[in-house]
Amino acid sequence: MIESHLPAYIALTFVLFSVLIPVFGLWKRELSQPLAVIGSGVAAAFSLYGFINYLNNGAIRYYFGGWEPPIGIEFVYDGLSGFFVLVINAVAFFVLIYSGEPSKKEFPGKEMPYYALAMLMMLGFNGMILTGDLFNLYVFLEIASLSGYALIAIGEKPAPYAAFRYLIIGTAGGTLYLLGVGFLYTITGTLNIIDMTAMMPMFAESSATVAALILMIVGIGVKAALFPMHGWLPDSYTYACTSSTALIAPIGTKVAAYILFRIILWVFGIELTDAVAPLSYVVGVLACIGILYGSIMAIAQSEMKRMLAYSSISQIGYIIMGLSLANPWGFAGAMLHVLNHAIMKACLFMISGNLRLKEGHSDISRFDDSYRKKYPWTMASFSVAAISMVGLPPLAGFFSKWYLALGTIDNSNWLFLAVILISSLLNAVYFFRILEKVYMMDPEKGQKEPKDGTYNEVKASMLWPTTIFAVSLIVIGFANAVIVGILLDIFPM
Amino acid sequence: MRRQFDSPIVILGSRLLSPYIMVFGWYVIFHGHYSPGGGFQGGALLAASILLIRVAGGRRISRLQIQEFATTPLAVIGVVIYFATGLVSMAMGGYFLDYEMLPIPGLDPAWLRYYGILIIEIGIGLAVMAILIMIYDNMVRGEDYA
Amino acid sequence: MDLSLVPLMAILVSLIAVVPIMLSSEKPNLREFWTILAALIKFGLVLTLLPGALEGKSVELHLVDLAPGLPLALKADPFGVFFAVIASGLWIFTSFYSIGYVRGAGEHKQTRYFASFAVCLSATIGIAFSANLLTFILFYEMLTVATYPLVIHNEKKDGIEAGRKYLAFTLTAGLLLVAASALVYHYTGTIDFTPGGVFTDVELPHTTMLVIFILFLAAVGVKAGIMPLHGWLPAAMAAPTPVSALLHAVAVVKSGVFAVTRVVGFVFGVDVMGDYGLNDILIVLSGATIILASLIAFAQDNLKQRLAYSTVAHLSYIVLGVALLTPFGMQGGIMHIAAHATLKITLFFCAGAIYVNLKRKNISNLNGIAKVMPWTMGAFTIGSMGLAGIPPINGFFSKWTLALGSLEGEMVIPVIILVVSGLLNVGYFFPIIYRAYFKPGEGLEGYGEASPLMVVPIMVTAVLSVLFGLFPNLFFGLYDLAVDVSLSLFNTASP
Amino acid sequence: MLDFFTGHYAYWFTIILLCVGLYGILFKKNLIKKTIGLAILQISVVLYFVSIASKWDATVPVLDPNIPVDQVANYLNPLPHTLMLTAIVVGVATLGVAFTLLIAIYNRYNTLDEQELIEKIQ
Amino acid sequence: MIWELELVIYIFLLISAIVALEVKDLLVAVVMMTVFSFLMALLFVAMGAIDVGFTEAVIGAGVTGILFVVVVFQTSRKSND
Amino acid sequence: MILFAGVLIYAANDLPYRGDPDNLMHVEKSVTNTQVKGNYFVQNAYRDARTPNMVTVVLGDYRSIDTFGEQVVIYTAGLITLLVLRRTRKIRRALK
Repeated sequence: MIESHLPAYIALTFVLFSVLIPVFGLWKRELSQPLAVIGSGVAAAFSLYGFINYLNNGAIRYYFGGWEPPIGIEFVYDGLSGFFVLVINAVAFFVLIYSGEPSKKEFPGKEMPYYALAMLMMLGFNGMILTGDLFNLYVFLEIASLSGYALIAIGEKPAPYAAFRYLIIGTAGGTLYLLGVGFLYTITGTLNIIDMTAMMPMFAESSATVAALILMIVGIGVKAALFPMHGWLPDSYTYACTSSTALIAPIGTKVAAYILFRIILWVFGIELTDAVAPLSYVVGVLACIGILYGSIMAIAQSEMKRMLAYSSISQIGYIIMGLSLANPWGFAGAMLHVLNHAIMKACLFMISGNLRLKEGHSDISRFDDSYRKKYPWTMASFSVAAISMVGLPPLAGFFSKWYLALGTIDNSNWLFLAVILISSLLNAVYFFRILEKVYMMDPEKGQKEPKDGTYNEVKASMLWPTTIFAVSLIVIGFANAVIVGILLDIFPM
Repeated sequence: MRRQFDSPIVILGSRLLSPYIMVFGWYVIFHGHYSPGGGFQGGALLAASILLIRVAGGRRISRLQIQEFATTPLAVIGVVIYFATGLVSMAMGGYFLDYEMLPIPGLDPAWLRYYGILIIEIGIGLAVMAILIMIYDNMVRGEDYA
Repeated sequence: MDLSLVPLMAILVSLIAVVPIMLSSEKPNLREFWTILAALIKFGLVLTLLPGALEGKSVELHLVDLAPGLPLALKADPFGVFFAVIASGLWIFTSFYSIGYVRGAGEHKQTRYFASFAVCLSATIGIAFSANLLTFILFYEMLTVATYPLVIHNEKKDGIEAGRKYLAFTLTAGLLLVAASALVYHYTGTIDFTPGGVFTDVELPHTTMLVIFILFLAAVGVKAGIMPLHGWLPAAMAAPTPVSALLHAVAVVKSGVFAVTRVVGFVFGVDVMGDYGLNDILIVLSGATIILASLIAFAQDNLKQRLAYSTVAHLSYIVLGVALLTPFGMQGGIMHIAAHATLKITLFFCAGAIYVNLKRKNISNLNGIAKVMPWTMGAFTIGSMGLAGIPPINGFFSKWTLALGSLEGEMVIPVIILVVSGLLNVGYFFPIIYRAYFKPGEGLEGYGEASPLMVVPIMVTAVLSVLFGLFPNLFFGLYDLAVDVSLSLFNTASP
Repeated sequence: MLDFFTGHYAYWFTIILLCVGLYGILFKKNLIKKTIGLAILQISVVLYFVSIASKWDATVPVLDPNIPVDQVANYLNPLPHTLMLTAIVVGVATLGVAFTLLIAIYNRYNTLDEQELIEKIQ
Repeated sequence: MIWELELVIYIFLLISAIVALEVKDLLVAVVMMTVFSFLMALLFVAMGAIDVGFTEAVIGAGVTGILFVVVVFQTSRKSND
Repeated sequence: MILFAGVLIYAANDLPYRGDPDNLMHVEKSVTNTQVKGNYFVQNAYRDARTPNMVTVVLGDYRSIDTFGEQVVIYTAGLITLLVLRRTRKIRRALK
């Protein structure tokens, strides 16, 4: 019984809690954050159960209102969506636990709408992933985007402007996506993804299909911060408050990447995508440029959050590159990187939040070696996450790059392989720079002894999520064979 | 906006117009089955009728109508009506928002659907009205950024 | 007794030792006790593998899958055991010496120093026992990261510069290794180390083969210090001397040449190398490195720098031996791993002792110090004679075998290179000895021999190298092992 | 030719409107102007959907007992209309959020001009 | 569907859109925006989408118009372009 | 932008004639022989929900989750104004 309703339960949990939080929050503000934690925890539990259930029993299709598609709207819980739902809900759960402390400082008195919106954003993301209807996807996309804009608008002084720019670009992207859906609907007469997949081969040559594909890629690419459309990301992530960034950065772009996967690999299929123009290759090249651009810009930054934001642009490139490779290894690498990057980025942004809370800034040039004494666990987590970002074994980050490299070789795509290697080096540059600052004395100041710092670690509710993420990176590194085994089964071809 | 307009004609005109718009709003919600209209349009009309007074009369008069603090609960109630309809049908063994499963005795499925749609339209109408007023109120008040 | 867990335990011992070392950071004696205990246990564990290795057997252990079909696998084959014995054996001496050194030099952050050292050793043993390229990469990168804190240990400007340089070189190398491994996996479907190579069943175009080989060469060549890629090694001499001694004479660079051997013998296979003419590249590069590095060594006044360039030259001996693709050449190369390890560690120990005792780094300041530090300088003499290839010290033996190998391959130029570089070795070492013994010293009053904690390890390693020279098979049958390894490579390659 | 024109002119106008909206978003410096451009863009997409829903000689999608439903060509396609109801409301919500942010920006920087804003932030 | 009527409305739509974007007084721009919405609603009705037209008239022209005006009153009325 | 217009015009040339009842979204069965939504809605809306206004039926019943999402979007917008702009009196006092 519960199995057949699972897709709905996951999404509806968030609706329920987004309603409960105002109800209780108007009465007692302090309850908002625990409620949000409970909500995402329940959803994470559902998605974990659902994924196990998927492995045993296969996919679930849930018909809303009892109307079978293509008449009604369905939620599809298959391997890909199950995997993504599990990743984002688990990450969100920990980030929401984390956000309790910083929220008291960053937006006092606004907990109620904040957490209600966080729940709504998760609803949007889950809905986008689960839905089997292209227009329904748009609706959820807007829910997620709108709440995302709002969460970003909370933060430093320029935050609303960053959010406004994101809103303009993001809504334009969403509108283009809608136009693409319109084209597809015009020529196929259906909105259901499964239905459309079956029809697609007959319309592959039509110019409207190609245009629809381009529009959708552009529209979703805005959300995914694919290279030329990434302009909104650095400012937004930098000025937004810690809890928002930690919540949006690991999840938002991934979900957009999911849609690209769904559209390009499932609805169109790679042959049809490339039938008229080599679109997947173009996307891959854009991803490559994005990887290099993001890495180089990250090196130039002195603000840790901004650096991480640029690094996000680069890391998204890996995922999209795996998509454009369109072979099993590339797919597995991209999927694994979704998981890894979600965890790494959440961990790193949480660390920058820890530093902001305690030090009041996260400016790399002001880091010194007393941090190691003051925040031993935070810094240990940072080391793990950073080394994983660089891609050194046995941490998780290495393996996604390994599979991506295998994928590029399978396609004999030496350009992409070179990009992966070069960007790993660039990653090393900007992460080891921080490690050097934190773990060593500054030679230029002529300092003889390490600055003494007393133990000043953040509270447990902030520390635990950070360290759990760091540990899970190691665990994933050793367990990735299992994960990849599952992922290879999901691959559609 | 914040203060009352100086001209009495404006406020008088809006006070005259407002009830009719409101009635029309309710009509649109309930008559959505037969003619164009429904929850959104009706809710927007209801909101318009109240906003009209607010625009003309300023904040002082707005207290006489729906007060600012009441909008959030109203919006929640609107969402809950819709959500609960879905949950009830789910609890009765159907899919989410499967109106055939609503526990109203003595009606065949088609009429159940009819009433199901009506219920959610009311929910939508309430929520839209409350939220549009909420947006207006908050925007007029402005932000008190430190 | 089931030996299959021993390789894992040997790796983990020093890794686990990090925890007590970190915990007892306030009590130096306890901390160093842990280090030495770990070193002894590790050496013991490695020794238990030795009998099996002498019989030519390997111990295999499959742990978790790192990727589908690619397990984290350990395999203690004769070659691995050979390397592990040297590395772990010399760690014991280095531990004692380190204690003397860091206390004598008053180094800071000693806990980090010992902890990193332990991790490095784990990684080195891991490299020795890796059964496939993925496991190898894992430990290779681990070694890179663990060595970094040691290189930048002094935290002065030059140290940090050196650290950056080191990271730049080694991380690039690691990435190229990843790329190369991925290519091999793509073309052959396996990346296990197989005696005779994995390419036996696959026909590849010459260019592809060349690309893969060059990738490998660039990857492992960095740590092996082959000439255009050696830049980090002299820079890394900013590290404390025991680090230079063990890591930059034994662990890291020897992992490099070990990797070269693995790649040549176990990935490509001797036959494939010969068929595609890949070894020519190696011979040319290593020959050039030997001569050039020896010449550059002349120009160095800093003692450690001179030793570093000497290291670069001698590493290429090993590479040269491997590249000859003859049984004797291979054997000589492998033997030179052991020979150079003991000799160079002695020399670095001496340099460190001089530095700690007299605070002198430059060769031009070493006038007359033999009168103050007779034991140290005696050991130094033995070491430099060995490197120059003067019998009966072990350097001679391996060079002799190398020469035999090149003659066996009907190549004359390598022999000439060997002779010339021997002369160059004499040229750059003997001035030091001459200064130390025969020039009158200044300002040496009041100085005596270094602390026994340092002198004893120096003497032990010096004596060891002499004994190795006289009786190559005396300790642990290392000579037999080398012969076994080289023969196994050639036997399986020609079925 | 006329056939082609009557079949496609609605698309062309929609495309022009879309371009006007995009022009507003990309090249206007005032943030309110940008918002107006956004609204134009959104409504143009709505227009596209509505125009594809139409059929020649068909009536509105409200049941008329005199017109039989089994002849589909008699009624307009209701699905795009429904979708666009949703899209319009989504557009209004977006605009609401945009206005909110605009007020917040003006409160902090006292300007809505993009150039001045960027100068003030740096 | 009368395509001549549609054509006329289309042209007016274009004019109002361009004016809304180009005029310097934001209040005028907002009013033109409302006119645009209203014409759009008219066009929808002309195309037979009475529901959409109604909604556009109420929401697009009505509520959005009010909100636009509020924003212009709350912020500045002048625009540089 | 010119690129964008180009893509759209390129697409528009291949779109079916507007208003043609034979378009794929209006006909009875799709190319893969599945039910076409628009057609089904016209034919069965009254039978299923006793409501003459087909748009309302599609909105409220067949695609009710869309409408629910739409309501949630509006709800989101309301909460956003609350989050970005409003501070309750209690908080303002506490901040002073």
